[in-house]
Amino acid sequence: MPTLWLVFALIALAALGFVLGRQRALASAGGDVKLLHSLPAYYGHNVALSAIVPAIAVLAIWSLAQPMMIESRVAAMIPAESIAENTTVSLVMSDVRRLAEGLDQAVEAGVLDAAGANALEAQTIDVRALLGQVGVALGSEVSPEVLAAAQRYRSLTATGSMLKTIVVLLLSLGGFAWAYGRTHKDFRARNVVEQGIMALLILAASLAILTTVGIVFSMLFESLNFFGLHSWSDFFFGSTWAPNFRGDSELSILPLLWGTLYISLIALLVAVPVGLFAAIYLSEYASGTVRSFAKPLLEILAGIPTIVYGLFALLTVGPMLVRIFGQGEDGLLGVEWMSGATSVLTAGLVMGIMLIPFVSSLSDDIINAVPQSMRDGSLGLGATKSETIRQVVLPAALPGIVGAILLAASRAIGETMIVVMGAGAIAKFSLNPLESMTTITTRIVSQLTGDTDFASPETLVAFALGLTLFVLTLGLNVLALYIVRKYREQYD
Amino acid sequence: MTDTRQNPANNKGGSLLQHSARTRKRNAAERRFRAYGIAAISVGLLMLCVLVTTIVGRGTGAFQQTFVTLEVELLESKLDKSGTRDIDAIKKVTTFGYAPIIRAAVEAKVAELGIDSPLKAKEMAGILSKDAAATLREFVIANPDQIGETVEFRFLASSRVDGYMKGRVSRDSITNDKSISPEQLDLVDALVSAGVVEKTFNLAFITGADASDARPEAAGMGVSMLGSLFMMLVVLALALPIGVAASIYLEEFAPKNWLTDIIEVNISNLAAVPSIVFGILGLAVFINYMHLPMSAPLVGGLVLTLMTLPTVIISTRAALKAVPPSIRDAALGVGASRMQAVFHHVLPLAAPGILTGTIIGLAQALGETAPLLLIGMVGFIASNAPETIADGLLSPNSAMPAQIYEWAKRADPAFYERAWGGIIILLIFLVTMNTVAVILRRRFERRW
Amino acid sequence: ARDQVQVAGSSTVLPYASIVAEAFGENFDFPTPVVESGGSSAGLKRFCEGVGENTIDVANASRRIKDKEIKACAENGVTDIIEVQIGYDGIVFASDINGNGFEYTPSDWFLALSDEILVDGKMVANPNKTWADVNTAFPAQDIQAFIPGTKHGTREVFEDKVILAGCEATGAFDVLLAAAEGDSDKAKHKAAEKACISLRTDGVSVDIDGDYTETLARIESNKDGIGVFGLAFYENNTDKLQVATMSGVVPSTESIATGEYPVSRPLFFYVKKAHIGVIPGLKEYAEFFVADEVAGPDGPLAEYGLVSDPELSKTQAAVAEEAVMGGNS
Amino acid sequence: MNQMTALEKDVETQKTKIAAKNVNVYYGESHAIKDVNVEIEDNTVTAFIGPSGCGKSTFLRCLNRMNDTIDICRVTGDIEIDGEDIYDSRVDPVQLRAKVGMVFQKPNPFPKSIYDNVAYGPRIHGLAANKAELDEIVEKSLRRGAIWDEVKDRLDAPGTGLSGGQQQRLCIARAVATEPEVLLMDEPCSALDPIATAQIEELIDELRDSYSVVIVTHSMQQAARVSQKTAFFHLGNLVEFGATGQIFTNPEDPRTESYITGRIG
Amino acid sequence: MNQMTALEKDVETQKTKIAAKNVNVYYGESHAIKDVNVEIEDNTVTAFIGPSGCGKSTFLRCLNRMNDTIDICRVTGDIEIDGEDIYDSRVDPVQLRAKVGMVFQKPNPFPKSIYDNVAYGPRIHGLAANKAELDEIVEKSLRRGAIWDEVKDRLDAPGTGLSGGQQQRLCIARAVATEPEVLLMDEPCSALDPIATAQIEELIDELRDSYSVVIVTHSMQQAARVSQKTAFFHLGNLVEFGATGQIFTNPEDPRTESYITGRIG
Ligand SMILES: Nc1ncnc2c1ncn2[C@@H]1O[C@H](COP(=O)(O)OP(=O)(O)OP(=O)(O)O)[C@@H](O)[C@H]1O
Ligand SMILES: Nc1ncnc2c1ncn2[C@@H]1O[C@H](COP(=O)(O)OP(=O)(O)OP(=O)(O)O)[C@@H](O)[C@H]1O
Ligand SMILES: [Mg+2]
Ligand SMILES: [Mg+2]
Ligand SMILES: O=P([O-])([O-])[O-]
Repeated sequence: MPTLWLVFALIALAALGFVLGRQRALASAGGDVKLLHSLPAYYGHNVALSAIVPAIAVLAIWSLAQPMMIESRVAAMIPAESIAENTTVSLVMSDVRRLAEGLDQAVEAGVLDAAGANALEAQTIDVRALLGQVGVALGSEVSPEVLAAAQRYRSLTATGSMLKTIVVLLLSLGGFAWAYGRTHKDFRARNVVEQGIMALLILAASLAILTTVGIVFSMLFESLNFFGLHSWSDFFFGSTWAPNFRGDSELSILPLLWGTLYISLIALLVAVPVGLFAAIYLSEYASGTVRSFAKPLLEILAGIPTIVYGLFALLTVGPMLVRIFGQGEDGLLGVEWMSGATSVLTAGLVMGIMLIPFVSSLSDDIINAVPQSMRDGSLGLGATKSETIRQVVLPAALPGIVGAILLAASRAIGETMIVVMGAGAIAKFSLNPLESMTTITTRIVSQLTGDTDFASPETLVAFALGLTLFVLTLGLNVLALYIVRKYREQYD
Repeated sequence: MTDTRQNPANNKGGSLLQHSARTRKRNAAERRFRAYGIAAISVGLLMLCVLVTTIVGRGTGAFQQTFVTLEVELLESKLDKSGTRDIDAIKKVTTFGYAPIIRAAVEAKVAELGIDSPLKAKEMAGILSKDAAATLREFVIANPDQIGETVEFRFLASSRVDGYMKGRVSRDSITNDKSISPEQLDLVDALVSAGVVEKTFNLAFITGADASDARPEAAGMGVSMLGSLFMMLVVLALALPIGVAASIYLEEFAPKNWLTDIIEVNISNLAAVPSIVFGILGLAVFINYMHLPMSAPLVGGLVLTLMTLPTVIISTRAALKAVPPSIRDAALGVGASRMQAVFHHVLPLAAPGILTGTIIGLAQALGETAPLLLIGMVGFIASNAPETIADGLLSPNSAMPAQIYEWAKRADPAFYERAWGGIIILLIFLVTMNTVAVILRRRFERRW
Repeated sequence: ARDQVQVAGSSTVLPYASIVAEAFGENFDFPTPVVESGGSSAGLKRFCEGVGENTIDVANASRRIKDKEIKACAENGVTDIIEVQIGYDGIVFASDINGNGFEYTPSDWFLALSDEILVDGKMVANPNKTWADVNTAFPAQDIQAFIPGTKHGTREVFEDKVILAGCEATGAFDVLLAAAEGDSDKAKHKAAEKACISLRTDGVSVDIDGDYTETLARIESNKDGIGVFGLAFYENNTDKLQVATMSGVVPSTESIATGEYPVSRPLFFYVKKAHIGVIPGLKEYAEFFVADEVAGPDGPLAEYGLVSDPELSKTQAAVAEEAVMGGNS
Repeated sequence: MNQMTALEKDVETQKTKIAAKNVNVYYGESHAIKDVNVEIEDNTVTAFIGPSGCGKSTFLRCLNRMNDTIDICRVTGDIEIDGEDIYDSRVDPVQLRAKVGMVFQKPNPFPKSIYDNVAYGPRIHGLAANKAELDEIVEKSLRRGAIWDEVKDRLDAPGTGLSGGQQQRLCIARAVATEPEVLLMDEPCSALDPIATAQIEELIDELRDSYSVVIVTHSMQQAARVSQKTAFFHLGNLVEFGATGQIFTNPEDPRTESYITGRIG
Repeated sequence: MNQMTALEKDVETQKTKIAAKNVNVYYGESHAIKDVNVEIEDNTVTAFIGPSGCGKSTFLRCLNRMNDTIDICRVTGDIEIDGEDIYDSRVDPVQLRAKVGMVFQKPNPFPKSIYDNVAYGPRIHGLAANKAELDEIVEKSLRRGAIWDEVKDRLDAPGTGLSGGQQQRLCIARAVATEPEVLLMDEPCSALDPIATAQIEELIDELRDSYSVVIVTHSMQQAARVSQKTAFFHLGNLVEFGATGQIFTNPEDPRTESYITGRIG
């Protein structure tokens, strides 16, 4: 892995840069730290960063761009007539690529020598069998054009890689030398380093955008395929969810959306009060020992695999609810409201339990961070502890608590196993929490892992569901952001 | 004494020992409030108790295993017909070829102990695991020189026999069972009293790899545990720094404009994305686009990182928000840069919240199955324990929750027991992982 | 380079494939193949994603690959596919071991679960509450059926071989066909079929999207429940379940192999020919899978519950000569 | 027993409101208040003076049990209000604090609007029957806190966005809004200009008619101006307690004298 | 242009350290500082006086750009230090703040040990070559902050566990530890007893030898004692600025006079 070695070389240069930069800065100040603009370590970091960051960036860009450039040049070599009917240039190119990589591996494994690889001719030797020896999969027999293209690809790649190594190393050395040269006691090293760190912070924050883009793109095309096969009006405005194997299924998101909202609501109705009260008790009332045990214990609830919760819903909570609300005269209430163990309530209750630590632990930290002087101010006026908490502490901690609740709600929307086992698989509109329903997420999973033909709307609907859910939650989050902004209270 | 309003608090001479009606009411409210808190904690802990008792009750069986000790004569006539000890020739004999040797060994043992059984040799051997032949073959290939000798082996008993020893299987319950007969159980009883069959601690369950449906008794969690470990390492190494960095930028530095608003909304939205969608993304990006290997913990770790990031970011931001501005002022006032103020003062004060986010995020990542489904980490992946770190990251492996999920689906009830046993191991893993973070968090907690 | 065979697909085939993979790993010098679960459709989708190391070599399926899928495959360059049928999966009806036993016909199931049934020549909403309402020979036990969810291939088999058969047997099909709207006979037929298989949604019939363990758990928590299982699953849980007969036949590997027992489906796996000779052990795996000592009637697969294919030797030959689908190369 | 003699001498006509006997306060290991005995009278302003860190705030916080909120703080001895031991287990600290109000040394407005800051106490104690009454209480309190004119146009603005001195006056207004019988004020005028100070002093004087006020101050002049009794603390000890006039003109203890004349700190 | 005349009159030998020209500060809509012009000289103590809420702290916070941290705060006009515009985009606020230290109105110690509170500035500015030097700086600063004796035995105790006055002195010590060229002190003695106040005033006097000090105070006496120049603010306006002696004995503006004689607040 030459790239890996290159990276190691860069790291080594950076380390060296740190030491030398620091030393030079100190030397320029005659060893007196006080004369330096910044702390000595900043000079070291500056040289190290200059040596490594641009080089790594170029390395990354180069590594991404080189195959594209080479590909376009090689693709131009392939004559149009040698592209078989139902394939495309890109398919042929993937053959070329595979072949080129295969030749590399063959050379590496010693089956071929470097010259031999370039001299290979498709007519005289079974390239496919040869590469099979080193474990390279080739889709079909190798044509002379493809082989020639692959050889060209290899030579271009080799030149490119060599150039890359040289450029990257030069850049690194250049960055090193430049930063080292600028290292002087008056150089504003801290500012430069901090700008560098800031760039990294921004990069980290943008990862969220990248992920979003990735998610949208990985679902967009299949969703479009879906809408090509199924009417969008049924999907968005229909009233029935009934996939079947014969085609012409009714696939409307609305009953699923209703189930999702209903189950999440019940889960939050359990998790938010329980979690919030637990957080309040832990941070405001409980002794240190109780807190240091109860909090991590509650956090275990978040780590129990959801399948366990699913079984718990199915085997314990469901039958218990049936005993209360079902079974006619034999039941506890003597009513016949519930027939099966699976229901919105079952899933909601169990999911709520799972979500308790999401609310409790995060809120506990936030509540704990509210300054004591706020509490003192209220207690000093003769407020009881609970009044203090409700009217002073909680409002001050509100933004954080809303964040925790949103996280719990998000988790509720995304949960699968508990719903599958606890709520059943029937999509319907009903207000009765004792009936079975299902959610968007579980439908995504089951349509994706089911047996329907993968090019059929019944499977592709999973992508459309995913994308729609994505857009819907986006809307909800915009709303939440707006609300939090509006009610934010800044304590000092 | 002008102002003597009806308010009780100002009631001069009102005794502190006598609580006014309003105070009583407020105190009742206070007690109620407190009771709600206790109730909430109790509900949480009670549920934890119920869940853990259920898990432990159902899973402890998996940590015990029945073994059968037999002397096996490694017949040269069966294993190395040529007698040359040529390893390739020995390898030609498949596990199916070892079955007669095992049968003979069981028969010999029964005869030696003088047990009277109506069973045929094949049925007698039915009390052994299908794994026995594999064990034997592996031994022979490793020690060809032992061919012709008689060697003592400790074979796994079959899952039904194991269940019988653990009380899961009874003579009543097997009336329709094709896999075992009452006569076989008689034989087991006799062998137990002879000390040939015994139940001991099952180390292989903690260290071993998955086994197929035909031999639940041989399945273990060990390899998938390593898979989870490597994934968690990836998640920790990426999600924590990236998450904290992103939060710092958004909370402390970002100008308040539409772009940062978009990022902010995006992050909370990612938290609501069903985990399987991250699997779709991982398949598209890491496997199809970046050509990383399938079924590799590295890819699993990357996918789980993306899934965990929002949790870490949301909790970190909340924690940063909660640090009072006067702390930042103080640092800026002595000439610290904003960066220094954040890293030296704000971040340590926000550490408890960050660690909580990490704990919850990792717990979630540790228990997640759905995204792994699409990148090839769920199923039958009976690989060996990885030897190097690169191997651990890149060679196919499963993960604990995926293993548990698979076991829970399988037909043989013995797997069901193992699934619960696996959950126990998962929880121990989780608690160990959390303990470090919890201890760290306690060190950072303070009020000001 | 990847050195183990990578398999994905049906969870029904998974147990068989993993038994084979395990034995393969033990007896050959190749590494143990990785067998993923995730459903037939997901497996085929990944199978068809292209040729090369980062795609799987074998897709397991509990149904035959569809034409549309073959086309999608070809679009991605996956053209030469070897289809291997490994045997049959028996689908059985079972209830709690301590409850009542049943001897069903397809009509009973249609009358129990269809949303509309034929009463006095007219289709009316299904009024049946207990099995006794369906068939006087049955006990007055509440109807509670746990049937596979619409994601499962088993559901299709259940609809075709039980409900639709029952629909026809009770005469409801003819009435529906007469009433059906459509331009052609075919369309009418389709509409009638669709009406036949639409099931009641009042909680009497519960779709199970999970797996058989979930169905079993539901029966354990509701003793009146009757569930649909795979034969292998039932055979491993005879201590909890009793099986019902269908049209008088007891389900077993033998009765299914002979075709006496009506409810079964074939199981397959598909091999990407382009990978043979490239991914080490791929061909050996495929051959080992269908070998007599493995997939034969006395092999471990049959022992586990696979209904062995009577025409196994043909399959073996096809695998040996790498005969691809469509038979053109 | 220096302070005992001081106490005995100074018994006046006013009835004792708060009596502290042998009070000791510890922060963990450190002994912050050492065996203090003091009697605070009704309708009297008592000033606590003493060098920074001598325990004035600590002692003040004992009087309405605000020290309960500091984990490491431990109080021994007896403190009685109207003859009732406030550390008795039957005493409800909430009722106690409603009776004994407090203004803290560091202004700590709630992160709420100015109006809500002041209305908070009356609301929890149910002092206003309706919104109009509450408005009236808020206005009156803000006027008494000498801040009405500055904030009357922005009652909805957050209390945390005020200047230091405004925050301090807001906290005073907030404390008087609940009409406590005893008002403990920890350096209430430290951030105030002379005029505002004078207004607060006027308020204190007015409060004395009906209540008892304890004020911590570093300004001898202020102590002399507003208080009738003065207690001088030094290193956790109550060195001297007596009529303000006497303490300032004729202190008994040499330490008091040195402090007043500016020799110890 | 009242203040301009005042300025012209008071030009002395000292060179100008900070020059503020036409400074306006807005908090959102509200106009907190109105067109203020002032020149602060080197080696001089300048006192800012004025009624509470008149904008003293706000103006002070402009001088080292601490107002940057308040989102809604907007500053216009020019402020120059040593002839350089501090609001210039090339100016690094960090360097500015290292040069212009600040003691805040509300004491805000870090929730760290007393030692670390003081050592923080020297550490980030690299003022100490080693631990011994750092120890020395810390001790010296704490001594200058007149708090050494009280805390020397508990340098490891948290700074937040100190009394109000002690926290204030700790913050002073923390500010002087970085040896700023200009020290802005917002009511540094508000929570201090007379002795401690005297010690801090001594410190201020000592600092004047090498630096420039700006102090906000409510005590006319203190302003008269320590400052050479005094600025009087009223409702956001700089009403009068001049030599301290003159302001107190012979103010030009009637508002100044009323304030000093205690008639407006
Ligand atoms: N963060 C803020 N947001 C909005 N308004 C503010 C803020 N800080 C101060 N103000 C307002 O600006 C004006 C000037 O405040 P500043 O703090 O400068 O007063 P000051 O002269 O320091 O008073 P004090 O002596 O009471 O500290 C006041 O009316 C105050 O209410
Ligand atoms: N929370 C605390 N933890 C530990 N020690 C404390 C705490 N609060 C105060 N002390 C210590 O107790 C002693 C008395 O403090 P107190 O606050 O009562 O002083 P004070 O007289 O109010 O001083 P000041 O005039 O400076 O406010 C001081 O030495 C102080 O350091
Ligand atoms: Mg104090
Ligand atoms: Mg101020
Ligand atoms: O997983 P299946 O495709 O067999 O349902």
